[in-house]
Formats: sequence, C-alpha cells, structure tokens
Amino acid sequence: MPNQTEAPPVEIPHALVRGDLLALYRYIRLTRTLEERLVNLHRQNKVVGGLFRSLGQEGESVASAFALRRRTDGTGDMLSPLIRNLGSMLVMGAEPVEVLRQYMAKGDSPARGKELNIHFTDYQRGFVGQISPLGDMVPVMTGVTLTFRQRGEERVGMVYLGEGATSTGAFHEGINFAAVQRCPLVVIVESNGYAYSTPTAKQSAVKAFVDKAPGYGVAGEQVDGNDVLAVYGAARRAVDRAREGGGVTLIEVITFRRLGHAQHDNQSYQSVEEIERWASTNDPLDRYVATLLGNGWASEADLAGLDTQVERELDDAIAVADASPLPQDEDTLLDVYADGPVPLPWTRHTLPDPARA
Amino acid sequence: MPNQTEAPPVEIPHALVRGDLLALYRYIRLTRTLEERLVNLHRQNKVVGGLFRSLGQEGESVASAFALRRRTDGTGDMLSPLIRNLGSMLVMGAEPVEVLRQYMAKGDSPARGKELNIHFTDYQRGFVGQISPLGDMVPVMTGVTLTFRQRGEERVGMVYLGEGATSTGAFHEGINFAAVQRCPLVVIVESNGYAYSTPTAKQSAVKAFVDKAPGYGVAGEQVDGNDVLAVYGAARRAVDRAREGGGVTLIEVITFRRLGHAQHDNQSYQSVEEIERWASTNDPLDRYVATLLGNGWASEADLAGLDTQVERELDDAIAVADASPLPQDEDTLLDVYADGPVPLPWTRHTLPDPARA
Amino acid sequence: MATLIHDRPEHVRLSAEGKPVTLLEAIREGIWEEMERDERVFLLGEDIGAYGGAFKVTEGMQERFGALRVIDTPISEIGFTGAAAGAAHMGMRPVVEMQFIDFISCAYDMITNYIATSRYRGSGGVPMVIRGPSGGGVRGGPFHSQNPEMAFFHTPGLKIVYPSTAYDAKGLIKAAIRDPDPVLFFEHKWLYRRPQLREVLPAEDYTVPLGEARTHREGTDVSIVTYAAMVHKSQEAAEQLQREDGLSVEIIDLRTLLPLDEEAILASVRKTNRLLVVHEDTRTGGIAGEIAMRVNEKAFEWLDAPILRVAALDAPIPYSPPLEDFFLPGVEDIVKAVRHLAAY
Amino acid sequence: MATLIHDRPEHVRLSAEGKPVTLLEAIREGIWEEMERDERVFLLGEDIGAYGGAFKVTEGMQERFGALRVIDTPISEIGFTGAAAGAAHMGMRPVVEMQFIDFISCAYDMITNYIATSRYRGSGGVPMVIRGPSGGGVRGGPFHSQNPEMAFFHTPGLKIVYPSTAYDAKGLIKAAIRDPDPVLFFEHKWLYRRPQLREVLPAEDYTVPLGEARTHREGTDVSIVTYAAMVHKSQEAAEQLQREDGLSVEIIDLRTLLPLDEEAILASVRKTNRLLVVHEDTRTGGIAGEIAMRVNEKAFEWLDAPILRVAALDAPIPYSPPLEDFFLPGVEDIVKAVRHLAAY
Ligand SMILES: Cc1ncc(C[n+]2csc(CCOP(=O)(O)OP(=O)(O)O)c2C)c(N)n1
Ligand SMILES: Cc1ncc(C[n+]2csc(CCOP(=O)(O)OP(=O)(O)O)c2C)c(N)n1
Ligand SMILES: [Mg+2]
Ligand SMILES: [Mg+2]
Repeated sequence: MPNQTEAPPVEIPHALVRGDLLALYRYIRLTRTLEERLVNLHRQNKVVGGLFRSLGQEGESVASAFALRRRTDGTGDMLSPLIRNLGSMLVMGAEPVEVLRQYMAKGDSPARGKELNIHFTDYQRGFVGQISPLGDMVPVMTGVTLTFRQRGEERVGMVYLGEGATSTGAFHEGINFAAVQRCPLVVIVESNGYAYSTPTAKQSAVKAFVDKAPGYGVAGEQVDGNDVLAVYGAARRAVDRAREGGGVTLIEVITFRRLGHAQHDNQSYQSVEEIERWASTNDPLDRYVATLLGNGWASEADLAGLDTQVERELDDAIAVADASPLPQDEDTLLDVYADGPVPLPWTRHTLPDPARA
Repeated sequence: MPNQTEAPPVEIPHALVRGDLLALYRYIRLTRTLEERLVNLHRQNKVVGGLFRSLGQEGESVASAFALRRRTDGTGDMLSPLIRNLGSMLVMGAEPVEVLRQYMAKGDSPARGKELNIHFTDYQRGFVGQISPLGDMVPVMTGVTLTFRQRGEERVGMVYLGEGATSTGAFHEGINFAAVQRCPLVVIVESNGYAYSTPTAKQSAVKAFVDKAPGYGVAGEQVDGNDVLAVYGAARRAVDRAREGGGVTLIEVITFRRLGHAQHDNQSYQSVEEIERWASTNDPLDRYVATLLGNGWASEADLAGLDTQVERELDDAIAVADASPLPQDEDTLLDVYADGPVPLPWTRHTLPDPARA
Repeated sequence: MATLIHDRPEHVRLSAEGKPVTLLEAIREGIWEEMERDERVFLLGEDIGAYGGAFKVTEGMQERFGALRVIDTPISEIGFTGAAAGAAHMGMRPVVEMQFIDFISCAYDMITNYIATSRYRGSGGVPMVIRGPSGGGVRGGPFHSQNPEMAFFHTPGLKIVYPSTAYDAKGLIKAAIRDPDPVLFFEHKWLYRRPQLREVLPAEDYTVPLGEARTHREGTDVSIVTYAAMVHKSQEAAEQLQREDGLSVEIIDLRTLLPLDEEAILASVRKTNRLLVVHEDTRTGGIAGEIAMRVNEKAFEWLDAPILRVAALDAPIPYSPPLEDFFLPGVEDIVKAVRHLAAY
Repeated sequence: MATLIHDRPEHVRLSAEGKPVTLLEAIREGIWEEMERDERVFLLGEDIGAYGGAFKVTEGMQERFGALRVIDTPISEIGFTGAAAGAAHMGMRPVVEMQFIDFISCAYDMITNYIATSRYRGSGGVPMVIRGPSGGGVRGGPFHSQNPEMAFFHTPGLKIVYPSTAYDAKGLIKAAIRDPDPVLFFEHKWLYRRPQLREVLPAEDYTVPLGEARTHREGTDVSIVTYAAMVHKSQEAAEQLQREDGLSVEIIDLRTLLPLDEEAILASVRKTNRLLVVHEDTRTGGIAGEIAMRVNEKAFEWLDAPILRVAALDAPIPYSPPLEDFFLPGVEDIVKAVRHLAAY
C-alpha cells in the first residue's frame, strides 16, 4: 500500500492539520493498547470486576470526541462517555494511569475506589462519569448544555449511547427536552449490531437509528463509524451546528462490537464469520493507517514511533497504578453528604453500649 | 343546509351503514351531554374531585373507538382511554350510570369508590382503566396485544394519549417494544394544542407527531380529528392493518382542547379568539351534523329523536347514580391482596391492648 | 441581600409588608427570595411558567425572571430531573417542581441512582431541590394524594424535608435551595391554603436549618413524634387529651425526615418515657419503624411503655370520602393511642 | 403435573435425578417446571433468550419453549414490566427478569403505581413475578450490588421474596409464579453458585408458601431475624458464639419480607427475649425498623434487652474491596451484637 513516492500531496479534509492526524492515530492506538494491557491485568486478577472492550470501535470514539473544544480549565466542551468510550475519555485528557487505577480499584483513582472502570468525572477537563442504568446520561447532558445556553457560553456537549440504550425512556425524555430547548448537544448513537447478546432487530423496528432524528425535530446524520475521518467530519458538523445555536444533532455511527459485551461473554450469539469479516476488512485502525500512509500523511516510521511511545507510556502507567494504595476502610463513610462522614455503626466501635448510652 | 330533496344518495364511506352513522352521532351527543350534566353535578358538589371535559374532541374519541370490534364476552378488541376519552369508553359499552357513579364516588361504581372519574376497567367489554401517570398505558397495552399474538387471537388494542404524553419514557418504551414484537396495537396521539397550559411548541420540536412513526419503524397517519368520518377511516385502516399482522400504527389526530385541562383551569394561556374560532368553525359535532344532513344520511328529525333519547337516558342515569350508596368504611381494607382484607389498625378496635396481647 | 421589595409583585411581598401568609405563600416567597438572591437558582417543571404551576406556587416568576430561569418542561420527569442534575454539575441551583409529588416515582431511578450517589461517585455534590404537592385528604385518589417519603428515606445522599407551618416552610425551602446536597421538599396540599396556618413571618431573610426537629408543643406525659399534616391532627388530639384527661402531650415536629434528628426524639423520650409516632403515610415500612429502632438502640431503658404508632392503612389511598377518611389516621386514633400509652 | 423429565435438558433435571443443585440451578428448575406445568407462564427480559440471561438462569428455555414464551426485550424496564402487567390482565403469568435487580428502579413507577394498585383499582389482580440478581459482595459497584427491598416494602399490593437456600428458592419461585398477586423475587448473586449451598431437592413438585418465615437454627438465648445472604453470615456467627461463648442463637430466615411473618418473629422473641435484626441492606430505613415496631406493638413485655440491628452503612455500595467489605455487615459485627445482647 505505501510506496507512492512522488504523488502530489493529498489535501487533509475538515481543516485538520498533520499533527491532528497523528494525534488521532495516537489516541486510537493508545485506546487499543491500554485495553489489551487491561486484559493482561485482568488475567493477573489485578483488574477488579468486569472489563469492557471497544475493539473495533476505537476509531469513532476517538474521532467524535476530537471534534470538541478541549480545555483543562473548565471552559471547554463537555462529554459523557459510555462504557465503550475509553477512547473519548483519553481524547478529553483522561490519563491512562487514572483508568488503570480505576480498574484496579485503587484509593487514589479518580473515584477513590467508590466507582469502577471508566465511570469518573472531571469538570475541568470536561467529562462526566456515567452510571450503569443506560440512557440516564442523556438528560444529564441536556442539563449541562441547558446551562451553557442559560449562561450564554459557547460550549457544546456530547453524549454517547449504544443503539440498545435508545430504547430507554431516559434517552427519549432527555433528547426531547434538549430538542425543545435547542440545547447545544450532540447525541452519538453507536450502532454496533448488538446490545449485549440482543441483535438490533430485536431492539428496534426502525430501519436506521438516524430515522429517530426527525421524530424529535433535530438534525440527523449517519456515518461509517470505522472511517475515522468521516466520523470526525460528521461530529465536527454537529458540534459547529450546536455551537452556532442550531441545537441538537443525532449522529448514528455504524460500527461493530467485535468482542463480547464484557470479558466474560463468550459471544455465542455472534457468528465467527461476521466477526472475522469486520476484523479483516473493516478495522478502524487498519483503515486509518491505510489512509494515512496512502495519502502520504504519515510514514510507517511516524506510526511506529507513536506505537513505541504508547507502549512506554503504558509501562510506566501500569507500574504507577500497580503501586497505588487501595482505599482505607473508613473512606467508605466519606462523601455521602457534604456535612461530614456518615456514622460508623456501633458494632465497629471499641465499646459498644448503645442502649445505655 | 338540508333541503336537498331529490339528489341521488351519496355513498357512505368506509363500508359503514346508516345505522353506524346514527350510532356515531348518538355516542358523540351522549358524550357531550353527559359531560354537560357532570358540570351541573359538579356545581351542585355532587361530583367529587376534578372534572375533565373533552369538548371539541368527542368526535375523534368516538370515531376511533368505533373502528374496533366490540364484544361483551371478553373476546373483542381492547382499548385504553385517557382522561378525555369518555366517548371511546361509551362506544366500548361503558354505561353513563357507571361514569356518573364513578364521578360521584359511589360504592357501586365500577371502581367501588377507590378510583375516580373514568379510571375503570371491564375486560369483558374491552377497556382497561388508566392511571394518572401519563404514558404508562402504552406498555400495558403492548402487553395486552402481545398476548393476542401469543395466543394467535385476531384481536386488536388501541391506546390513547395526548401529544404531551408522547414526551414520557413510558410511551417511548412501550411503542418501541410493541413495534419490535409487531403487536396489533393502534396508538392514537391526540394533538390538541396544549398539555395542560403547555403549548405544543414547548412539548416537542417535532414538526408533526406523526413524524415519530418512522423513528419506531411503524406505520403513521395524520388525520383531521374533527372530521368524524376521516378519523373513523384512519382508525379503521390501522385496526385492519393490526388485525392482519401488520403491527403498530401511530395515528396523529389533529384537534383542539376548547376547555381547560380540568374544571378549575381558567385557560389564561389560550387566546379567546383561538377557542372561538375552533368553536364556531371546527366543532366536530357541528361538522358531523352538516355531513349527515348534507349527504342526506340523516334528517333533522332523526337527530332530534336521538337527542331526546340521550337526554332521557341521562335523566334516568343521574337519578339512579344519585341514589347509589357511598362505599362502606371497611371496604377500604378489601382488594389490596387476593388473600383477604388487610388488617384494621388497632386504634379502630374496641379493646386496644396491642402490647400485652 | 439587596432585595428591592417594591419591585416584587404584591403576592410575594406579604411578609415584607407584615401581612400574614399561608403555607403556600410562604413557600412562594421563599423561592422568590432565593431567585432574587442567587442568579444560579432556576426552576424547572410542567406548567410552572405563564400558568404559575398547578397550585400557583410559581405564579409570576416567569414574568419576573424570564423563560431561561423558569422553564416549562415537556412531560418528562426523568428528563427534567436529570437535566437539573446536569445543570447543578455546571454550578447552577435548580429547583424542580413535580406537578403532583406522586409523579416523582417516574424519576425514581434518576434520583436514587444518579443524583443521590453523585458526590460519593466523585462527580460532585448535586445541590438541587425537588418539590411538589403531596399528601391526602383532598379526594385526589390514588395518584394525587401520595406521601412518597419512604420511597427515598432509604437512599443515603438525599435529604427529605416536610414542613407543617408557614414559618418552617419558608425557612426550610430557603435552606434547601442553599444546601449543597439534593433535597426532596414535600408540600402537604391539605396545608397549602389552610387559613388556620396563616402567620406573620419575619420581614427579613431567615432560614430554618435542615436536620433539626422542633418542639411543637411541650408536654410531660407522652411524646408524639410526627410531621406535616399530622402535626395539626396531633395538636387537636393533644388539646382534647389535656381537656378531657388532663394529659400533657409533647409534640415533636420532625420537619426534616432525613437526616433524622435523633437527638430531639431521644430527648423527648427521656423526658416522657412514652412514645407515639404518628404519620399519614401507610403503616408497614413507615418512618415509625426507624424511629422505634433508634429509640431501642439509644434510649431503651427510658421506655415505660412500648413504642406505638398511628398511621394510614396498608392500602393504596382510595378516592371516595368515606374510604379516604377511614384510610387516613384521625384525631380519634391519636387520642386512643395516647390514652393507651398513658395508662400503660 | 405430567412432566416428561427425559424431555428436559440435563441442566434442568438435576433434582429429578437426585443430584444436588445450587441456588441458581434451583431457581432455573423452578421456572422451567412452571413453564411446563402452565402454558400461561412466559418470560420477558434482556438477553434471556438464546443467551440465557446474564447469569444463565434461563439457559435453554427459549430453545425449548420458543420465542413467544421467552422474549428478549429491548432495554426498556418500564416497557417490558408494563407489558407484563398487560399480559397478566389477559390471563397470562409473566415472569420478568431484571438483568441486575438495580435496574428495577427504572420501572419504579410502573410497579408501585400501576401494578401494585391494579386489584385495588378494580382492574384485577396482576399475577406476575419480577426477579433478578441482587446483593453485594461481588465487587459489582454501586449499580450491580443493590438490595432494593425497602424501595418496595412500603407498597401495599406487592409481595417480596428473598430466599437463602436452594430448597426455598425453588419452592418460593414456584409459589411466586402461582400467586395471584405481583411478587418481587430477589436472588442474591453471592449465593447463586456457592458450592456450600448445593443440596439435593425433592424430585417431586413442591412449593414453599409465601409469607412464612423458617427457623434456620433453633436457639434459646438470642434471636436473629434475617434473610438472604445474611442468613449464612448469621449462621457462621452463631456457630462461633456457640463455640466460644456457649451461646444458643436462634436464626429466623424471613424468606418472604412482604407480607412479613410477624407471628414467627414474635414467637422467637417470646422464647429468647432478645432480638437482633441483621440485614445486608443499608441501615436507616431498613426492615429492622418495621420489625422493631411490630415487636414493640405486640411483644414489648417479653423484651429483656433493646432490639438491635446489624446492617450495611448508610452509603451507596462502594466498589473497591476494602470499602465494600467495610460497608457490608460482617460476621464480626453479628458476633459483637449478640454478645452485647446476651450480656445485657
Ligand atoms: C437500564 C439498564 N438496563 C439494563 C442494563 C444492562 N446492560 C448493560 S450494557 C447492556 C447492553 C447495551 O447495549 P448497547 O446500548 O447497544 O451498547 P453496546 O454495549 O452495544 O455499546 C445492557 C442491557 C443497564 N445497564 N441499564
Ligand atoms: C407522568 C405525569 N406527569 C405529570 C402529570 C400531570 N398532568 C396531568 S394531565 C397533564 C397534561 C396532559 O397533556 P396531554 O398529554 O397533551 O393531554 P391532553 O390533556 O391535552 O389531552 C399533565 C402534565 C401526569 N398525569 N403524569
Ligand atoms: Mg450496541
Ligand atoms: Mg394535549
């Protein structure tokens, strides 16, 4: 595929520059490699609880978030990821060491051991941690972006959900309210063929999820989710529309979940051929690499250099996370209320005599 | 308008016969007059609690239900009305005396004084009583019609909701599930301009509620809700489609709520002209009468005869309902569980000595 | 607080002018004053704008504060409750109205899973108020009469307030709006406009702290712990018991249910040695249980009689007057229970 | 019941063949047998079909009973719970699976307002079961570890079941499916596959009646009232107390929480005169309160010590092992509390 030595330079689309293209590559690679490292840590029983992979979806996750205005001082755009959006989190500035500490249930993880995997928040960098009940983040991001409107801030919100989660009442109530209020919100529906084991046909009778957009009176766009630059383009248009006061856009991203819902899932409900076909002909990273090299936007050496950087960064991060302490027992009592810790039960006191106190 | 003495007979649409046309007229008239009688009883403090009117919407309510297969032995179609669908209930065989007893909180009312107004059920005649939280009846009717499919019964369900209630998660989850299961369900969205005081533009950004249909992959139709026969036609097509295995239809009925949300509402948010315009030029009963007379399908005498019948029927029903007893105190304890009454609190016993028992 | 009283419409400057207010008017004034004081405070709910809400609590507010601070929402309890949380994340102070508190059940997941846990999960406190008309006695039937406190009492991270007087209602709604954590604020609709509850409130800004019970009536023979509408039924019973039996009944008005003011309850029990809990909510699983448990844990030796309760029947709340009256706890039930305890 | 055992796949004829089963297998067999017995019984839930459910409880059922009796639903807890109610109206006997019981909160309105009140409102009983994996101790974090019983305990019209043994689980799921009223059936996931709980069950059809507690261990010194996973922690504590202190601890396993078997609790209290309630659920507003209230009302004179409780902390359930372990009530807490009561 490479070796087009003297062709005229191909123009980079969407007003991106070469540094952006390499940054996108790096985030996708970082996502994939970090997840692979997590698999190893899971095998070593260092990951506590479930492990969720985004193999085959890293491209859309990274490219969509890349369309946001990223700041570290709380003035940028805001994003709410779902379980498969590790890539989006990394783009927004989440650190691998934070993710590792989360997965390893450490006391110095962003959620201090109280919440798991990528469920964590940083309002400065611009991401809000999800909770497990699906759909709930849509109303929350409606509120986030409503406040941007209330304050006249030119900020945008982006919220992710799987095609399965579009069936929830929370999604519906949230996007409808955002539509009425013309909130600057981009809703990314990741159509990846399955919700856990449930194929899309049992989830919805709709022909394409983008057909839901007119039902809310919002803009809609469908995009090939494994074409990194196409996803960026669609997200960018939606983000710009939102920032300019054009309200909500629903983007349907067509992709495929090549691994199980979580690490324990044996994927019995998917055909091996289907998975194989996506892996061999439609991997977002492979396709992106081909584009970069084919258009002469990067060399193999560029990419190999980034790969090495990623590996090294992750080696370090894992060492740091591994050395992190677990939380302390009594941390359990903190942060239920602002007022102070909740009471310790009397059976944990040294001198229990509650009834004669 | 009458006096077309010798014109050739105009064909009645939708395979209806003259008796049907008169029945439709009678139900619409009955609905309107019964509600007017309820207003009087409300003024006399004989109606307990709120009173809800459907003035201006009686036509669509009656005509849509009229498309169902009505039986009294539990083998016919099923309907779930909303608060403004007194007309639909009457079509399904609810008796004015039952409605009156409900509104007067009587012990022999269908809900035995436990529930109010038209919140009542008869599975034999084919209607399921609503509860107040809006949207909830959509999933319930999804289940009703799912069972028709499970049993291979050729029965159909119809569920009503206001355009405001389409904003609820319950509506969304219910219609989506029905769509996936191709349940024989007709969803009637009554677009009547307002949800309580909230104008449609603050409820949804959608251009027309029928645009929601493709978002669920179901058939959709919009109809002039104050044209009785047009509504019947649309409902009939949807009911036939459902019965033939064609799944869900969403019908948007365009109408207008000419009175307040309930009796206490002063309608300050509506313009007097708007109300007046609908009353004078687009009343469903007036329009229907003009159609009947204009096409020679009924004479003024026919209609006057039915009016008199309705008045008499209601006189009798009111007398009976008025004489009905209120429920007995201890009825409060019944029907929480099948097992028997819930316990009476000890303070209601003659000899309270609970702690030494 | 630089309030310009003369800028306010008449119906929200009653206290400022020394006129008596109903419980509803007190809440309205409280919200209005907080809207004036803090521009981060804004309102969300159905029909709260031009219409002023089903009970007119927010009357005039949209006109004064604009459509971005008084937002008419679609019929979407999940949607606008969740949106309030998102706005709170961004530093706002949302106040959400449930048209009837019964519909709070639709947002149950959002409130208990998202909002209540946010601080714990590391997403920060969610300073917001969810308020609405609650309670029975108005022939509202099963879905316009509920007392939802126990659906949330069991959720760490929430606070629950349920006032019984105009003074407390105003002071507590203001404190709730200023609180750094999510507060559910229940407004008993049977108390809203009761003329007997009208009182002249301070002209100045004041709050009533969350988490503190109030001694509604001093007494020495039997303690009644109660809240909301039952404070007034208990008062009626106490007066009758004083008159007919010479009994001195103490009434503790919890005001805040969560966190529970354990100390106030224990202090009263230590004084009277007899405890009756009265709640309008249904019996099984009602708050009386938690109170009984706390007293067992911390003041068992002071009890001269069993802890008893008067509560609604274990049924949905029925509509027809004889049924609803039978369902709700009445003055006679309280009288009977207190007599029993006093004689124990 | 004309069951054709040989028609069953291996994994649902363990009991019929005299082999021991886990709690999970017992539930699976119970559902399977009811599906065979009564064609009105059908299942709804996410991923319960070909996949057999997140915990494989319904494994093999779609293959055997078809896609109209084992329905994979969209992610719509309101939708499929409401649909189950509609089907029940039409005479069916739906069994709904929540993938994790935590998500039952999304259907809170449908369950408490629609389903629980249906009979009362005159729309007829709603014979349906809502079941799902519940409980902590598996590092599931705040949304895969909950004990939701108290969210529903306060709702008249519902029944709540929470078994602790394989025998009870099978007998109770069958009774729940046959019950004319809606039953919430909680399955503690920490017990699902515990080898210690494997037991040989009767080969024949049997049910365990709803509403009846069971004496898990006879004793004379102190009563522990508990349920679900805490039955086994209480048992461990009781054995330690017997060994180290010579104390005889009685354990009552409630099995059904609603309706509460008051008589069984009172009988044990009248025997031991000392009561400890143990629940895994959080403390404030937990079921201990209701039990304390009932004992106060009906057996106060028999108490020689205050009623005490051991429960989880008043916090969301945290994820990290040290936090979760600190959060959950442990054997040591029970031991300490019983010693305190015995010495009182
Ligand atoms: C309200 C709710 N119900 C059920 C679940 C359990 N659950 C977790 S992930 C999942 C499937 C999600 O599918 P989809 O939305 O398509 O996202 P994907 O995993 O494909 O990215 C389910 C059912 C949940 N988290 N929340
Ligand atoms: C879940 C829920 N939230 C709020 C309400 C209060 N409420 C009762 S009727 C109504 C307006 C309904 O409007 P719409 O659906 O358009 O029906 P219409 O009255 O116009 O026929 C509202 C908000 C409710 N019943 N249920
Ligand atoms: Mg998916
Ligand atoms: Mg409307």
